[in-house]
Amino acid sequence: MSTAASTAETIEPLEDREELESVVIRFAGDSGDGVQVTGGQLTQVTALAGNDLATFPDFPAEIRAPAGTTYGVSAFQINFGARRIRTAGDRPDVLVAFNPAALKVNIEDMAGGSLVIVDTGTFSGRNMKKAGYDTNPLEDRSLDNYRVVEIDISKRTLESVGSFDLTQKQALRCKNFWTLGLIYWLYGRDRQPTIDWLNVKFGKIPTVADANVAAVNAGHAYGETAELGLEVKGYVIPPAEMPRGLYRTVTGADATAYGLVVGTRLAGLRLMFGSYPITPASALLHALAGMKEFDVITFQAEDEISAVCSAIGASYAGSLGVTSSSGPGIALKTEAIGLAVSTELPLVIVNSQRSGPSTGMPTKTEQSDLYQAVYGRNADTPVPVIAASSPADAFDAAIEAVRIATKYMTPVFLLTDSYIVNAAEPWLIPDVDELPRHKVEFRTDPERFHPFLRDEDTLARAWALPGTPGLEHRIGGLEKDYDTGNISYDPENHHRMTMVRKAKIDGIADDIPPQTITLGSPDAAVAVVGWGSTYGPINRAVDDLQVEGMDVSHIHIRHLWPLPRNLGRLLQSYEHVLVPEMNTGQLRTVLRSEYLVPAVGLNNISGLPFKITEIKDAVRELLEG
Amino acid sequence: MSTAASTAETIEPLEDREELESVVIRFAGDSGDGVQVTGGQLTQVTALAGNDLATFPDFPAEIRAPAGTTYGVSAFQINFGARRIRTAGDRPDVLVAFNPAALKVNIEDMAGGSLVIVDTGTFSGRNMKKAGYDTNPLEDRSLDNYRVVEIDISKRTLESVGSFDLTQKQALRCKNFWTLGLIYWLYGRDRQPTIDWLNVKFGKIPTVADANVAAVNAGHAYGETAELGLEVKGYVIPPAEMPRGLYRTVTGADATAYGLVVGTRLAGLRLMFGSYPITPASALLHALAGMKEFDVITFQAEDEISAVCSAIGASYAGSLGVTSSSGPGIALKTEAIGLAVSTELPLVIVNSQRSGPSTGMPTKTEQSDLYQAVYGRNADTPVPVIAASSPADAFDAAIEAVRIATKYMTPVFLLTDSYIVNAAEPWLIPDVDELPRHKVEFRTDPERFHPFLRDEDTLARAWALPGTPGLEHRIGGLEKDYDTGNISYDPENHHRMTMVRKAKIDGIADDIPPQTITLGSPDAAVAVVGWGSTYGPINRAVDDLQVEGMDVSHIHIRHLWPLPRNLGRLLQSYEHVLVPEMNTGQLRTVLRSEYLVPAVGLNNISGLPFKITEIKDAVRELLEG
Amino acid sequence: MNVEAKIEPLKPKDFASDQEVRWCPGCGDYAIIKAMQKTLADIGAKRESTVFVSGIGCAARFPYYMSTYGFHTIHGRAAAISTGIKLANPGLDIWVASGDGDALSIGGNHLLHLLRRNVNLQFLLFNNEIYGLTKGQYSPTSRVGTRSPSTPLGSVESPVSACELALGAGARFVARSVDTQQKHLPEVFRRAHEHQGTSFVEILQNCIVYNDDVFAEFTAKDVAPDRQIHVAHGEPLIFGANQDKGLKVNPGTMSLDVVTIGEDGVTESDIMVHDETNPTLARMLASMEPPDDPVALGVLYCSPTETYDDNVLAQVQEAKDRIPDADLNEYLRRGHTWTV
Amino acid sequence: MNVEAKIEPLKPKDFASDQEVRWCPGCGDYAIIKAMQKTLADIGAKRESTVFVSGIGCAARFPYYMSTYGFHTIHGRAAAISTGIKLANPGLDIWVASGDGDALSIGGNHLLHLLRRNVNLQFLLFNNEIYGLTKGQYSPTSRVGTRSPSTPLGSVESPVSACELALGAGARFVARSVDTQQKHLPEVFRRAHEHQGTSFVEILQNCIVYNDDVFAEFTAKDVAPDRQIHVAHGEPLIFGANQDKGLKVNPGTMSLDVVTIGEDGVTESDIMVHDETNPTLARMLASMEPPDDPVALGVLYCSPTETYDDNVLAQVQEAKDRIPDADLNEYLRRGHTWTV
Ligand SMILES: Cc1ncc(C[n+]2csc(CCOP(=O)(O)OP(=O)(O)O)c2C)c(N)n1
Ligand SMILES: Cc1ncc(C[n+]2csc(CCOP(=O)(O)OP(=O)(O)O)c2C)c(N)n1
Ligand code: SF4
Ligand code: SF4
Ligand SMILES: [Mg+2]
Ligand SMILES: [Mg+2]
Repeated sequence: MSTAASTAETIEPLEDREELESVVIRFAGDSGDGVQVTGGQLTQVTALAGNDLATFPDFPAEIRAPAGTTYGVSAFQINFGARRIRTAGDRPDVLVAFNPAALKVNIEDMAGGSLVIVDTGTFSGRNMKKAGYDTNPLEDRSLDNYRVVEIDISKRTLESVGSFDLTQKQALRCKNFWTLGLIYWLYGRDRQPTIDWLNVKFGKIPTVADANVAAVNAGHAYGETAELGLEVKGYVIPPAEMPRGLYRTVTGADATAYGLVVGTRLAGLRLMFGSYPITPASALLHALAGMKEFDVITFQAEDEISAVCSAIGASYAGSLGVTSSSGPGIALKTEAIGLAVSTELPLVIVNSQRSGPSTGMPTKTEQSDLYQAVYGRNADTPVPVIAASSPADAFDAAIEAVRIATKYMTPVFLLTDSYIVNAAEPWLIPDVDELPRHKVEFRTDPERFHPFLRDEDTLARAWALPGTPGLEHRIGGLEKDYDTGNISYDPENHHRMTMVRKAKIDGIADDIPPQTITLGSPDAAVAVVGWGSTYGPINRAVDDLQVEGMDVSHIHIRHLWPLPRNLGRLLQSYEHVLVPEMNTGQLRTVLRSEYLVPAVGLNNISGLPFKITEIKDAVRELLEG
Repeated sequence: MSTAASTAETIEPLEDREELESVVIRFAGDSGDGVQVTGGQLTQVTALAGNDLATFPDFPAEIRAPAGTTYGVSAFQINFGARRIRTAGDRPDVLVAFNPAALKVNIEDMAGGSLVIVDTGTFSGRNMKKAGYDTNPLEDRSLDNYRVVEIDISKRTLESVGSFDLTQKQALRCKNFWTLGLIYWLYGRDRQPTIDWLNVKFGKIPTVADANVAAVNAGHAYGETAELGLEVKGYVIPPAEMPRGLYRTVTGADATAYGLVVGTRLAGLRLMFGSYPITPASALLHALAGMKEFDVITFQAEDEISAVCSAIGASYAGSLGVTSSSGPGIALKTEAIGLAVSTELPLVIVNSQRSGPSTGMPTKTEQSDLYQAVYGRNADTPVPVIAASSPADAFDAAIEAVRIATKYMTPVFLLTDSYIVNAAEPWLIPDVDELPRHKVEFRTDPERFHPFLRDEDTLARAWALPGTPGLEHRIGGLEKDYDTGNISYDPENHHRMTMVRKAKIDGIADDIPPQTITLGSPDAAVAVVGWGSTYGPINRAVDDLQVEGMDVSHIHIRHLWPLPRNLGRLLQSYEHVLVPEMNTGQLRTVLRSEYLVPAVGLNNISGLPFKITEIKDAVRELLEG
Repeated sequence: MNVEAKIEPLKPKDFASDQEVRWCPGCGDYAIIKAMQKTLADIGAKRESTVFVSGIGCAARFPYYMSTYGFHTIHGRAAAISTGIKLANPGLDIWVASGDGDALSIGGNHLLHLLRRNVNLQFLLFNNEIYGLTKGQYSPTSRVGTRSPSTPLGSVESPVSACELALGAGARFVARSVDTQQKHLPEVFRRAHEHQGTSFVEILQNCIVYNDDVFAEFTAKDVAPDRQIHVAHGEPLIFGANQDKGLKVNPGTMSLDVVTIGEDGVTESDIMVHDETNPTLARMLASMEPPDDPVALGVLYCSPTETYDDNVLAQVQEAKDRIPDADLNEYLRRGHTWTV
Repeated sequence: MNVEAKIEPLKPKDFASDQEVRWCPGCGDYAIIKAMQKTLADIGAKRESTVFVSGIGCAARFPYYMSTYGFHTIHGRAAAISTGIKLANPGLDIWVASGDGDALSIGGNHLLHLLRRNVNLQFLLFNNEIYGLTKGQYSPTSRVGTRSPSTPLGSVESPVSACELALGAGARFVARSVDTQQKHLPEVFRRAHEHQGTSFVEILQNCIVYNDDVFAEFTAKDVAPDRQIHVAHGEPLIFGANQDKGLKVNPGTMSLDVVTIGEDGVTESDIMVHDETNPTLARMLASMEPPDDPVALGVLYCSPTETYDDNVLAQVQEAKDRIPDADLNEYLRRGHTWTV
């Protein structure tokens, strides 16, 4: 455990600085520039400073694209502030471009007047050509609209670490920490946590640790000594008001892993995770693979079919089987999910959605697998679907998925997406011992036992584990007799079984919270209805619009199947229902069919999260015609 | 080619017989009793007699269950008449039970007063016990409600073939033909076609042919000589009025095969069919495997994934790739279908639906894979969906699937079901040379070529074949640049490409016939809306209800995605929209979401086709409350 | 005082379930289940800790007819599902019952990885060289020229050899037997059960309906002794009605030649002695085909090594030992945290 | 009069597409594509009739960088898609580019059936013993103990041997080479291309980012001569810096022993001569591993037989010959028909 207190000597008087409510910073550079690490450090330090924040790492598609190419640019954006932060920000206030390609790719996202810090040391003719610049953008006045800060960061870095025994290449690798030092000065951040981190991280190569620390300090000093020129001054961003408690930052992948482990514990079960790597779902496999001390078994299967089947096998044997993938991999699992529906075994299927169809844009986000989750199987196979709405929310969503899977003996879909998986936000760490338990009771009594004996309330079948004397039984994918569990081809029985499987899932609607209005009232003119990672932009947009005096509410749906009992009535009370989705309108289809509400879509299929302004504009258009 | 004229000497004077408008006969016995062959012969002969007809073969789940067991009972039902026949009939007028198990399983489907012919020779104590009879049903008065005709068919058969050099076992195998002879007498059918068929079929073992012919004749004579007793007399069923032309009977599997071969010819392509066996889809593989002389390639793949992939590969190389399966196998294909959507290659995916979920009841029918076809993939991947409504209709539906797949460069789903695959009906054989062509033009011009160049009207991309000099190009599942076809991760481009893929499929709505009202008018109170094999029972039910004076129409949808442009307006004109489906309400979901019409479902998930009365009752309830 | 309940040893029939067996009369599967029930009685198996897992096919109906636990899953996936079962409860004794289509066609990949990983269970391949349940299409083990509903003019694919494939995939136990050999089969089952790791057993099974007598060329009574060789570890590879034929290594061509003892100066000492730990020998035995060579039956290969389940669980145990009583609350609070 | 256009022979660079190559700097894939472009020039390949097909992975990006036709499909399915391409147009010359995850993990089943069927194409396995594209998880060829993001404590699965698996599946051409061997690799490609049927080529490829130097124990300059043996049909199996080491058959154990010529009375005539048509020898060569044995490189096995595509198409041709000008109208009117 670290401490929230800051080391005294690294703090300077911030009183005179201008106060900002929030700021959005984007780092961009080659994969080799350490952009993601830089972002990660800024995130930690900012969190420790008590700001709310959201981040958006944007990876290039290539593993390690040749240096200087536009397609090799890696970016990391952070939005932090003194108020609640909902998204990583529409447009950065500050861009740090480590090379011409980074400038080229990111400059169009910058608003006029924003701050653009460039490392002039990389603006060689060759690099500019590689980035597709015919003329030097620093000279051709194309950046006149921005407040450009030109620093030869490369050179400054080399100078700052000159005293260490490093090759030029190694020395240049400290660029990102030099820049981070500068940013720390700019926003009055504490350097110490990063210095500590460097010392731990490079504990075995102290020269590297020391050099990076020196770079941080040099960058900071550069700002302090006002070398930036008068137009760039330091700011201060006071802490945000947040619920009290102990915080850490968490990515969606980690939060999902923690939620699955905690949820399984609360059920009194062991977690057996079967998966096959795929971007961006692999992060969950990696996280769980590192939690073996909690009795977690991770199985990297030969393919997605084996992955889901191993999870089904594990559930059959009394663990909780969990499997995970992204759209194309989930597609391969659908036959086996049908088996889990038919045999009524618990199973959690995590889908970290990404941009499709097919291979699509594997590193980009999208929420276009809702049809697949709700409808995407052969036969009548209803499956509960739950979506996480932010990185931290994935923890709760995962626990809920485990609860429903085990209580109702059913597969459950847990939907996240590439954005949620990789982004980070502050998380109020719960006390695991205080969370409500949902302990599983296995059947052990042979009296009148058969494997499809149902609980009267939940309609869940009895879970009897192999190894239990006296309960020996056979299950499988063939239709079963309602009264004995044996194979049955009886027509009426099949109808009855289909209906009871459906009733079981429909009945879960009574065991989930009624739909709340996330922001606003039930009698507003417009309901903006979202699910998943659009939470942030919708919430901020509705908040802003309400401030503007607009009659609009935000409804965010966690339980996508079955839907909350009150949702239909709720939606019918609005004049307009607007459904922003990063797909061509999948939730809209579900809502229209379930409630006959004339929901309209706002559809952005660009691989990027919604911008707040897009949603605001759409609502305005709806209201103003 | 056979002839429609009958051989003179086998016809007897039928003038005095009572005329029936239609009759439903069911044969039931052990798999070894030749029930399906018997049914097939009666179908042929009845068709030749000019009746309209529909059949329903019902196979046991087991390959060859032990003789005499109830689960080993195989059945074949035929409905034929002097009017248009829409279904195989709700309840048989005649049951032929070859053994106690057949009686046991089928008697509950019989209406009081119907004719039940039993082979008393099989009613041994052992057989009755196997069938689960504690007392002899022929003696315990439990059949008092029926007109039971007890004949020792076994013995009569043995007598009739006694002069041939056969073992007892072989001789008993002629039972079905003896019975067929009797049925021929009962309904005044011509024996000659069956005699001809036997002589061809057993050409190499003339003793068997002769014995079976003798059995047919003996059964016939048994009826003729009035050994049946006075209560059973012969009937006559005059020919039905049907459109003029040359007819044959056809099963759905055969009609699909013919339609695919013809459709591919009309496109000027070669057919490459990749599939993996599964009940009931295998029948299509078998049919096409026998059509090699038409340059058809069939590839029995190692699994469904390989099957669909081989078809995609074939389309890439310039054949039409077609793949086929049932629900569980289609599930495995969905990832690859996404590739075909992304690369915009033509592909026809035939789904012969069966009862699920999972293995379910593999030999039983259902139409529960509509969600899978319309929505069942990851990402935004719209795919046209077409359904055949009867065995013969599968021919036209298959041609239409090929036309759309090749014209729009897209995968197309063609839905049939277990009932359509196995059932037979008369088919007006078209002149293939008269059918409209939809010839494919491959791209050969290198000028300004790129692989995602689109036709302005159809939005289909250019189909350029490997082997063409100057058009060398690379395609794949990654997102492509709209203007060059190269890989692109550009956000706006992805949105544009997603939208153009959607627009292409949506646009097909302009190239399909507007929705017609199958029966009735647009201003009726109730529209009964169906798709697929519910055509028969809905049509007959609506027809009957109209005769009763009810205000009801039948709308049957062939193009399930995109839906016909006028469908929404059409449906909105009815007070009630009733959607009978052999699933829990999948078309209903689509219609509600697309048109916000308060469609209600009539859902029968028993593995059996709807009964006409079920639909009539539901309409009555809707109208009468 | 604890009185231990005296348990009667279970008999073969105690392993039969109450469900009516629904294979075709005369199907080879009946013989296999008989041998299995005998085996389980012989080895003193417990019903509650024995699990039969299968995919789809005639063979895959096996679990329904056993009074143990059973899971009839989906086509081709029994190996993957069993791996999950074993990882979740390594105490279970798992037998997989699979057909040639199930195991080698759709399920080929899972089988390959099961063998490579060496999960501790028994994998039984009921090879009838045909798809029984779907009514007779040719399978990956069908011989070239097989006429079937999907190959009316005869199949053109060269079949795969199940045992050679298993060895190529890294199997550590490979055996072969025949449905009707009711002494041999339980013995092979027993050996498979004894082996720690994946035991792969190919059972040549007659499908009386769709592929009757396909093995007759070496199983028919009159030819069997000359066309089968029963291998046993440490015993010379001798066969024949008169026990005068044997297999001899030809070092130049690296092949196993059939020789006759007493002819051309061949003596018993020239005959290769079976070494079930020798992978090269195993592959050569697996590849022998009639009529030129006898079909090799018995344990072709047995060379135990660590099992996957042991290793996976040992790693979990190590992690638990390294951090005893690992605390989730503590874990979640690791690294940078702050209090508001 | 026909004047044939005179076509300049294509050079290696003519086989490069206009797309920027996006592998990591230093990746072994660069060397492989170079060898391929040379090979295509050497064999006089035509761009328009050459097709590169791949699944997903770093290796699978290969088609984008070739100026021929190319199809970048989905993970693991290149073999199946290629089979469809070949059946639809047997005139195309197909090269499959696949990684160890693509070919042996998710795609294992298709590979197995491709080899068994013997479809006439070249299948190249870029074996870097890691999942490159998904950032470094262990693969089915990774050695036990591989630490990766999904196995932070080391992998516990025994790896599969690609060439042994291919042989077990019935491959008729199996070869192995190394990315950096720019003389050897084109030669192996040429042989693969020449072979009728599925040619399986394992290329040991260095992933500089996630598995750097994993083959160094036998590819590093100083050890290479003693830890590699380049096999050639008809040549004795000799290797070593001094060309004094060789492989000798031990008939008793049926193994290949490393011996030194001149020591213990070993002469060159004791050394086994490579016979690429001998499946037993091929399997033994394929299974050799350093440090005890040298790694065998070159064509380990080549024994052509009929190809699947030839047989399928011959059967179609036969059917067409039997019923010349088969008429669909006539076909539909066969059997019982009647006129209304
Ligand atoms: C996904 C899927 N594909 C296909 C099938 C159909 N199917 C069931 S069993 C079988 C093959 C049976 O052959 P085999 O495995 O050899 O077993 P056998 O019946 O011969 O014992 C097939 C193709 C299925 N049930 N599921
Ligand atoms: C269905 C599916 N599952 C998983 C993935 C993710 N994936 C892409 S490539 C790959 C493995 C790459 O390893 P390998 O085949 O060895 O190729 P390399 O990158 O090492 O060349 C994986 C798991 C995918 N694209 N599709
Ligand atoms: S079809 Fe063949 S394998 Fe299946 S039960 Fe019948 S005889 Fe046995
Ligand atoms: S990750 Fe490895 S295999 Fe992939 S491009 Fe980079 S070096 Fe090559
Ligand atoms: Mg079989
Ligand atoms: Mg790899």
